[in-house]
Amino acid sequence: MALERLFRRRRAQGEVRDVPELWTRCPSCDAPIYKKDLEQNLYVCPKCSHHMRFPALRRIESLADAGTFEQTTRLKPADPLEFVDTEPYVKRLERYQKEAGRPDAIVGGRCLIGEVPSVLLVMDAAFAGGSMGSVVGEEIARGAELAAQENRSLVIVSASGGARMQEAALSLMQMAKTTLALDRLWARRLPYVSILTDPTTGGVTASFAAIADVIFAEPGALIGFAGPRVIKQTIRQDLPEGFQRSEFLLKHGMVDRVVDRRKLKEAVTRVLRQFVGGARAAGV
Amino acid sequence: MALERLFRRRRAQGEVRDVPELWTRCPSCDAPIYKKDLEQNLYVCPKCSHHMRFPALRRIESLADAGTFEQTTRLKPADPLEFVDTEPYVKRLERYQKEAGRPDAIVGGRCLIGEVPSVLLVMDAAFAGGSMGSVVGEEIARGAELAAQENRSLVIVSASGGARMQEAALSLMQMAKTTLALDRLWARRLPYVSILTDPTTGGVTASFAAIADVIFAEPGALIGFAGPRVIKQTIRQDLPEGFQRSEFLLKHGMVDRVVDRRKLKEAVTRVLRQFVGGARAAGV
Amino acid sequence: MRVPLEFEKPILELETRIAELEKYAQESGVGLEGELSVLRERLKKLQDDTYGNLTRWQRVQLARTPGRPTTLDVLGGVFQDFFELCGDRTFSDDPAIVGGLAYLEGTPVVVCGQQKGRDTKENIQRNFGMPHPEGYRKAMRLMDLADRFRQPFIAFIDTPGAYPGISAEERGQAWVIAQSIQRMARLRVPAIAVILGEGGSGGALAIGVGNRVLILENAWYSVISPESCAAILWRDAKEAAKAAEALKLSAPDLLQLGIVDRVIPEPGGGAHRDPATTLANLKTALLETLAELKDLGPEELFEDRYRRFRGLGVYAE
Amino acid sequence: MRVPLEFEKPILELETRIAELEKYAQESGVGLEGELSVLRERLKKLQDDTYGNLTRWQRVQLARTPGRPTTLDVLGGVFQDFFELCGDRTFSDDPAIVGGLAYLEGTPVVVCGQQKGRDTKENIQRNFGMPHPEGYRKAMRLMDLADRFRQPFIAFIDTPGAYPGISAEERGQAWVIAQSIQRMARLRVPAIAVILGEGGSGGALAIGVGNRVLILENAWYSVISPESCAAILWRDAKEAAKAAEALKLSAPDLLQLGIVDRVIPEPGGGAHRDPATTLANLKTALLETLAELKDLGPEELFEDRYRRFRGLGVYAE
Ligand SMILES: [Zn+2]
Ligand SMILES: [Zn+2]
Repeated sequence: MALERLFRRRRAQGEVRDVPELWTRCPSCDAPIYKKDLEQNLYVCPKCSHHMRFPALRRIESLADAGTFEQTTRLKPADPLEFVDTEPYVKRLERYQKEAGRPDAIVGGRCLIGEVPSVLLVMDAAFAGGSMGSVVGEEIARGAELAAQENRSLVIVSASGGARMQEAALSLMQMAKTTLALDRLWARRLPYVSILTDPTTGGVTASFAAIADVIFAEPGALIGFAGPRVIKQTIRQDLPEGFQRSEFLLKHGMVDRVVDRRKLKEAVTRVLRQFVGGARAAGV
Repeated sequence: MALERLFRRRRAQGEVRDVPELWTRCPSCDAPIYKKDLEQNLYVCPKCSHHMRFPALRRIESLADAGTFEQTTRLKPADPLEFVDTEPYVKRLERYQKEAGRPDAIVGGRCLIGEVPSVLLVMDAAFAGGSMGSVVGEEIARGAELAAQENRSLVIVSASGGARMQEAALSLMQMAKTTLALDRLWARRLPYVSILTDPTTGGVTASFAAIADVIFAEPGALIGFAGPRVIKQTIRQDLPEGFQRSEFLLKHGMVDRVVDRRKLKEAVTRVLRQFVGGARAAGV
Repeated sequence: MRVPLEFEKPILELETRIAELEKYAQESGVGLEGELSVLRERLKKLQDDTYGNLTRWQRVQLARTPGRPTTLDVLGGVFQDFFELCGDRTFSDDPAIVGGLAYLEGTPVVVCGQQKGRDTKENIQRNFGMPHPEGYRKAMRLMDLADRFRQPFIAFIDTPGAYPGISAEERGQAWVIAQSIQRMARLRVPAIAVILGEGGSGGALAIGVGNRVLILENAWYSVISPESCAAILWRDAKEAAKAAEALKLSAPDLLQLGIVDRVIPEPGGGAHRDPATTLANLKTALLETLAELKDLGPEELFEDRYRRFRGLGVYAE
Repeated sequence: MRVPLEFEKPILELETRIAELEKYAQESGVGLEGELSVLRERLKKLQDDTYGNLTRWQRVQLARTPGRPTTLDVLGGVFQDFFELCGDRTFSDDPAIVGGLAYLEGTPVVVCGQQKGRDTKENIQRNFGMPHPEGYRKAMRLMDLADRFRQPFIAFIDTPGAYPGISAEERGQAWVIAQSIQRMARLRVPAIAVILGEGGSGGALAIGVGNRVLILENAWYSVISPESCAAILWRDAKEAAKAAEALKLSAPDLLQLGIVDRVIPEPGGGAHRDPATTLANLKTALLETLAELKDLGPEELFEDRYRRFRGLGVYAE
């Protein structure tokens, strides 16, 4: 690659900072990547296919048919427990909201996916680690109910460290609430595809994310119930290589396929079209 | 035991045959047992509780309330394939029938069990190893349908080496037929208790015997899909101690309880009464 | 003898002193009634002060106290003729969850719950009440039976959490918890969950989707244990007391939040000081709760449960 | 090159001789038409004699011949857009059973089947088409999807049998086969089973509970393999040919017994000699069978399947 050579030469000459603003490095293979290339490649390293965190709105763009997305999520978090740890929850919320540019860890709405009317919900790990409190739970329940009402498929992209501590037992209850709401889809025979991305753990995995008709995982994503640190503490030994990664889950029968982000829309479309009984996917 | 001493002394003196007709030996602990005692003890060794083969009619007596059993099984085997191996199937059948004193490897009918109206079917390992051909399959299907029609519980005691080779694919089909017939019970919310005794393997385990509401196994019974010899041939190594025995199955979650034959009626009654909604078992 | 909790010590010491004095008075015939009545009054005040003002962290400690009734104690003491059923028909029988058939004052019910050991040996055998996936599959089998035979399903929660280990992850701990939540939500029979001691996160909720959720007075129920929460938010597990306060994980908190429907009173000092009274209170609560549900049909029960959990959560539009 | 079966050898030799002669005639310009036409006639007669009078044991050998279409060959060659789904959501993904979504001439269907390896390496990876319990659980998941979305379920059978090993027994091989039979019986959508090659006992039947059961002309389906049967009844596995005769395990036998509903013709010499024609015949049979079932409602499909299997068996009253 000419660009890479250039980059290397300039770096050798000490002309530029190690990672100039237009450039970044792949955390996996350390290859320098031109940021625009990375964006165009859906935040997948063009060298080693390492999947980096994917901004939620870009995720929506990558799955929804162009121009069809119409946001329905709109709830804002409250602080029902007046939770304070080293800092009040409300302060943290303000910071998260500023950083992530949204009220809570989820965004989604109506759209077409491969021409199939759908509700698409995307968790945002950039907001409090994508943790699930009342807002995430309620938006997912509403999303499922909206899909049921309007005869739409449901697609949820998970990225979450689990339930949100600052809403304590209320967060826990979101596991039940979201799972129950999926029943409304079942009753209408509408498909639900769950997409697990890095990381999906705790109460999110152990509720709506794990009981879909079809489950896809992005390559190399950390997926599980307990976090690796907790497990290490419990068993007091190192975890095996690849433990709790997508490929491990595939081997253990927990997900249907590990799908490269760049093929995800094709895969989701394939499944939705089949289940809504539509004609054979004519090449997305 | 005075009797045992007597027995030992007489044997030492060479006065009697090793096993006099009134006596037998426990194949497990080798204790001499007075045959009448053994019968009264439901063919369980009074010394070591080893469960020996239990004649089918004695089994019925041990489970059905006294005087309530009314036989419904009555079918006779045919020879649809005109099967001949080293000997024609029809010849074998004649011999089995003479030996076992019944037309095929099953006997059963209506009865009360702990006052609960039931259909009780008992496989007879003394007839062709308790193998399942068309007669066994049909009697089980009819038994299930009879129970459904008359609002009875169903209790099946299995003892079988599997499907009967001499009816080939027709035997195989009995696995489907018996399993399907159980659906009639399900539709009426009638309980079905399966009792696994030594041996229960092959097509019997892999059909009606394994999908009951509650499964009991007698202690030490050989229970599995493939026979131990076949498995040994496949893996070319010895099988672990206790493999495919009732206690192994309990550990692996396949049966609800391992129940001593002398407690079996109590256990079956307990379960049937609960499921037919009856009052608390008032000591059987 | 169990080791007393820190805040119990003054009370236990005073109790011992009174008992000794009583014994001395009786044996010596010396009249000590005046002194004794002062001490008894002091004890009463101390008890009221302590037990009437338990901190959340103190309750968590009570919830973990040895001698507190476990699921099997409840199944033996509140129900009649408990008949255990074992196995998940898939992989193994998990001793950390027990269940089976029982009668509650003549009503046939299906029961299950996490089971902690009552001594160290049993605790190891029962994995400290932390179920593996097969335990939840056993629970689901029992739910199937309850549905099939139209009998109420009653679950008892007492777990620090689902087991966080390699074996459990390999066999889909998250998956089976989700399935169990869904299965319980779909029951067409009355479902009651009772938090007996510890209600640790998803591993507790997996059998907690009742039409009604009851809790013993000193039990806790939370998305995370106080220690783990402290380790993450305060970066120090020793701040568990602070975390317990912040998490509002006590029975009165949960009742206020609508997460539980009823608090079952424990005798002074906690359930372990008088298990019989605790079980009697529990029985009353169960009977009354079952009676509340008895007129609902199968679909109504499902919808009632749906609405109950659908409504939980606090947010701004 | 695969090793030819004993009874194929004279035919293959003659074919080689004809080909050589044709080549020589062409290259040398020598007119050998007279001799060639005699040889071609002899070949035709030899083929007719051999393939028109295959013994049951010869068919068993054909059913096991490398190059015969496997489940994945069918999914790729008969259906469009096969999309594989993996896993049992419980323990693992079993490569001995494959399945997923597909279209059959535009009709969305759910498919699955046992998969043998097409070479030694793949055979080891796929355990020679002998499923573990997790394979059948995957099949059941696919049945759930078929039911849920009201799409026909089509299963392809090609297995010497369910795996007879310790791991399979530990995880309830018998239990899962029974469950799979029951699950498939309960489908409320059209279900078709096709025996492609080997239909070995319960491991085959587990996905064989179709409204219609089809079989390729040289496939076999039996309660036991000829070798195992011979080992038991003749005390000598080498008597497999006799056992095959006695077991009446060939497609025409099974059709006569009502165990299969339709025999799908294979091209002369067996499916491996012309997979394309075999797949074309299979496709025609599937389309016609689906058309037969298309007017039945969910409950009618269930009852149709019930009656089909309920009626199998021969006995005297
Ligand atoms: Zn890279
Ligand atoms: Zn003995």
